[in-house]
Amino acid sequence: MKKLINDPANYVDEMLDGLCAAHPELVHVGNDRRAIARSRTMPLGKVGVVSGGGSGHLPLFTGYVGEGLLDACAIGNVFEGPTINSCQDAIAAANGGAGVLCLFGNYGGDKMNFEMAGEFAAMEGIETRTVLGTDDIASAGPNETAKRRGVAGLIFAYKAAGAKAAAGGDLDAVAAAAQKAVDRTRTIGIALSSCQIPGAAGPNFTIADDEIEMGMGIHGEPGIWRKPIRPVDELVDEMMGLLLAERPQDARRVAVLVNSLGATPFEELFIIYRRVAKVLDEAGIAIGQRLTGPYVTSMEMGGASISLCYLDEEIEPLLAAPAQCPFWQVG
Amino acid sequence: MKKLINDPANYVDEMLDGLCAAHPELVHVGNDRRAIARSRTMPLGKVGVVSGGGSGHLPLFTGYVGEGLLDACAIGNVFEGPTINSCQDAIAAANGGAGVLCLFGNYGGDKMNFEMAGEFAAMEGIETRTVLGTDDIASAGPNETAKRRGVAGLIFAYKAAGAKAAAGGDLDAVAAAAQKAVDRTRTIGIALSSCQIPGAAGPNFTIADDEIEMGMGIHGEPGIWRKPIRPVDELVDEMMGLLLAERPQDARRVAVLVNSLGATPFEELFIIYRRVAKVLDEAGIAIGQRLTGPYVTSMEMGGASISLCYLDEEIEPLLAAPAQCPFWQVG
Amino acid sequence: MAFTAHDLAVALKRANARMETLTDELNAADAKLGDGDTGSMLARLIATFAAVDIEAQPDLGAAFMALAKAGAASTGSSLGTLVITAMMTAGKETAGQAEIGWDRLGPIIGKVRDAAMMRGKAELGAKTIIDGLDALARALDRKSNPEALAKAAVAAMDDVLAEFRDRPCTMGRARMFADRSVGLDDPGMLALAELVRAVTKGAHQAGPPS
Amino acid sequence: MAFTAHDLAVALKRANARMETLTDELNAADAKLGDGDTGSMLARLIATFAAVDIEAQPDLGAAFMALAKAGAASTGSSLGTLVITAMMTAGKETAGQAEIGWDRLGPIIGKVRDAAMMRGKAELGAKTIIDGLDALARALDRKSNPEALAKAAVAAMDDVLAEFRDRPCTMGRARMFADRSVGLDDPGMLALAELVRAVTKGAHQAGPPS
Ligand SMILES: Nc1ncnc2c1ncn2[C@@H]1O[C@H](COP(=O)(O)OP(=O)(O)O)[C@@H](O)[C@H]1O
Ligand SMILES: Nc1ncnc2c1ncn2[C@@H]1O[C@H](COP(=O)(O)OP(=O)(O)O)[C@@H](O)[C@H]1O
Ligand SMILES: [Mg+2]
Ligand SMILES: [Mg+2]
Ligand SMILES: [Mg+2]
Ligand SMILES: [Mg+2]
Repeated sequence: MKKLINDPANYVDEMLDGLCAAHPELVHVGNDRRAIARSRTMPLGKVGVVSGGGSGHLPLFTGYVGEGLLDACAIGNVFEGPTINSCQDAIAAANGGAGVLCLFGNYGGDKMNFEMAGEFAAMEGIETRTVLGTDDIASAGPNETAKRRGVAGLIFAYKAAGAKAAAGGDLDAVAAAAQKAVDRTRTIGIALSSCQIPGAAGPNFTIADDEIEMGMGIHGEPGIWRKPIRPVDELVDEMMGLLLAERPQDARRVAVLVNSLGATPFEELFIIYRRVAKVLDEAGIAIGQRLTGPYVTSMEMGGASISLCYLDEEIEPLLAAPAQCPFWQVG
Repeated sequence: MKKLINDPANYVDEMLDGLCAAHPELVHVGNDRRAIARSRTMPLGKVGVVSGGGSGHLPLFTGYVGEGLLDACAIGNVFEGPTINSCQDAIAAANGGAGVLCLFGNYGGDKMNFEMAGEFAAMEGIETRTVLGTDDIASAGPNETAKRRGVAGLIFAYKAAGAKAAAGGDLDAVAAAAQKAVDRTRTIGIALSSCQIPGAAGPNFTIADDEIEMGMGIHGEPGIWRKPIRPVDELVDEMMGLLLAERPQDARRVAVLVNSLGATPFEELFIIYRRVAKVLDEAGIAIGQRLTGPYVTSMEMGGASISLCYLDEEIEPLLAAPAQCPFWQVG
Repeated sequence: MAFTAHDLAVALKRANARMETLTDELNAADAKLGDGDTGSMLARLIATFAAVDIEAQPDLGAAFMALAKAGAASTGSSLGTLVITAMMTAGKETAGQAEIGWDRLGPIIGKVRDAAMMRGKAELGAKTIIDGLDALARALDRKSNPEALAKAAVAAMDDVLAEFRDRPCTMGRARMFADRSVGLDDPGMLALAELVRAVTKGAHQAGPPS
Repeated sequence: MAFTAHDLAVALKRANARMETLTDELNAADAKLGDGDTGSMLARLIATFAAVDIEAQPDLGAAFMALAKAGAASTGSSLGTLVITAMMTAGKETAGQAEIGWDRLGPIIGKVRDAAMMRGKAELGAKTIIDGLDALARALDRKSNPEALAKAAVAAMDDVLAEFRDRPCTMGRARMFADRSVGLDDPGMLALAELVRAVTKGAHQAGPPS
């Protein structure tokens, strides 16, 4: 797979340098240059919201650092969790004296490193809470949601937590908002083509020219089935069926994210969005917020995911509150 | 090439339906449903700014309809100019009684159809002007810039014209601002992999697994050379050399657009941006505005382009003026 | 014997059938220096024409205008727009007439050439479909026998392709690659030649359309 | 005769050399149900270890801690973090000691296993590297002859891979595909086994490291 890069060993550092150069509102923090924060200093008394994860998913994770979203973010090598140092750096940058929420995807390395960093933070008197993104319904059944992977829907939790923190919520309230957003968000993805980790000998997976995989993870982890490609309306209907099967009882309104995994163009996302809106309409569910674009990617992977965040009176205003980061502006 | 689509014959219509559904601030105008305008009615006395072109380039062209940008847009089949009817519909929607600027890329079909539509508009008492995007330096030499293709840099002209019109400029002033932005903008692109027109038997072009093409057009038109891929810093240096060789004498500041042609991920764009910023710094040119992302694409084509808009006291504030469309927010 | 809307419909049907194989050939020719869509676009446009019910149209001019209108709603590509311009021109030339003498074909194609030059801001010799139209108009001029017309048309197409093949193209997308266009057929001219062959070949086989 | 920082350095060099071919094997094993990076990550981590100058380190505990520190700055992957945890644990166990008797290897690996279980919130039997560490700790227990240790370690690795191959995995990324993991080696356990083989094979060839 061809890439416009230099030495793969410098991929992440050069990417972060470019991100900060292109968006001067973001700065490096810490000594290992693998944590990003807002260039304005952390407001005293505000709860910090941090995230972290492996590289290769831009705009996730670092791209969501901004007003009303994340205060800081730790970033690892491609598809590897951030190091303990980076997690510590991010937590320190987001410390305004009111505690820090660590909000990230349900992956082993990320969990271990944030946990260790949280232990160090505690020694320094910084209180932390952890909320894990677990929105990928393809990765485990509805009765073991705690096992699920975190994928594109994580950004709804960012938004909810960021808005709650901006509104002056305390650490418990911010964590509760994030957890509620996670609990009310479901995602399923479909993959068409693979990506390759810079420097790797080959692509992360192979898939036939006429095949797609339903439910594949954002690192190429296996999904539910692999079959010949079909008209996208049929695929959307199947995906929406799975998402709606798990809707909460009170589901009346949703926020929708139709997300490109990387190579899938806007044109196809809008064709998908059109069908998603139709299915929701038929199900009697109104759309409160609409996002269509590359929000959580796997480098050049081809495919798309659909996320639904079931809104209630608490979550909807949090998602609608003003926010501003390089890749997402609200209000 | 796999695509998440239905019947290729419905590709453009379904895409536009989805675009308008996902962005309710955009609406269809006209009878053939191939023109898009802002849902709020055209302000009386404001110069209209319209564009148009083939489908397959989102966010271009329709995605730039919005506050401080385009008032309306005509859209054709994939890689085909808009029909004369669509051009007429767009011009009619953008008519606030103060004339309409038609601002689009230098392509044969687009020119003929906008010209005919302009003739019809004149019969209805709507005055029009035409400004053509001609920023692709790979497509003709510096002494025949009028022959050049219009590519990603067109969006700087949108922004300048949109801001001038929003500020109350008359038709001549709006056209002059657009023309100046075009005259001061240069783009060069590099292609890694092809795209395929929905329903076509095969990809638009083929390129070897280790090859890239410098200067390729956004429809796969041939470029300057095809060679084995090299470290991206070397490629950026060569591209920047070509762009800077044509800088105006008064060039002190630029707006930069590092654009994905579709499949090239943000990570690589930032690695490119980093090097672009370094080259500009060494050339003593300051950066006044930074854009990095998929702004003008060719569906799933792999590759990137670099655009420089050489700023002056008139253009810089126009580019910095507030604007708001589905894919670009300023201020 | 004269040319009617029925003859036009038959010609369109033949052209439409020919597109089945011609589409990919033209796309490939356009992909060399252009955007690779000449064939797909033309296939769609001719299918649109073929679907217009002109058979029973008593006014030939109205038949051409109906084609122009349907075409204008279906594409805005350069070649497509020139073809639509051609239909409009032919429509004006034949307005109010139920049929025209075969000898009018040459002069009408000459008018089409002129209109296309105006619309495309193109000159003769730029190696485009316009040079093909010019050759066709000249070959048909002053001929009125359908078989002779067919023969002359095919010969003119062979000749004009050969004449231009090794010349550079200076209009359309390929204009930027004038040097590289040497040795290649222009996709628009090739399209015209192949469709003239298809339409007239049918004519030979089935005898001149009645 | 005892185990020193020099022996550790030699083992790391052998492991580092083995990664040249092992990287792709482990990536492929991880790609089946995971994200396909076990090999690349481990190659980078072990290269980082091998680049740390511990040869001359008089304190074995400090040597391990230096490795942990370098590793902690280089990866945050699950397996990487467990390996770093292992280095920290070994560092604590050997703090202030210039050398340890070979008989301490078994108990120290037992401590490493326990620490990794805590860190990874994993249980025995989940088919992860932890089951490999458990087998290794038990095999080395109460042995002090380097050759006997090497032999026992390799046999334990063969056995534990075979024992778990047809069992389901319930930790790590593959946990969602417990059924599908039956018949496949766990990438982390496979990595441990292959590296044990590589390190001890060197030991056989060159005689026990002095
Ligand atoms: N300005 C022009 N004048 C005359 N003929 C033209 C002009 N532009 C294009 N053509 C003809 O159209 C053909 C290209 O058609 P097509 O591929 O459909 O257009 P596009 O460039 O819009 O994709 C060329 O081969 C040429 O014969
Ligand atoms: N929580 C855990 N407890 C124990 N071992 C684990 C755990 N998570 C992962 N592993 C081990 O790590 C291996 C995967 O390593 P690696 O591919 O580097 O991690 P990642 O999943 O972060 O890409 C697994 O095969 C397993 O042996
Ligand atoms: Mg990983
Ligand atoms: Mg075209
Ligand atoms: Mg073409
Ligand atoms: Mg892995």
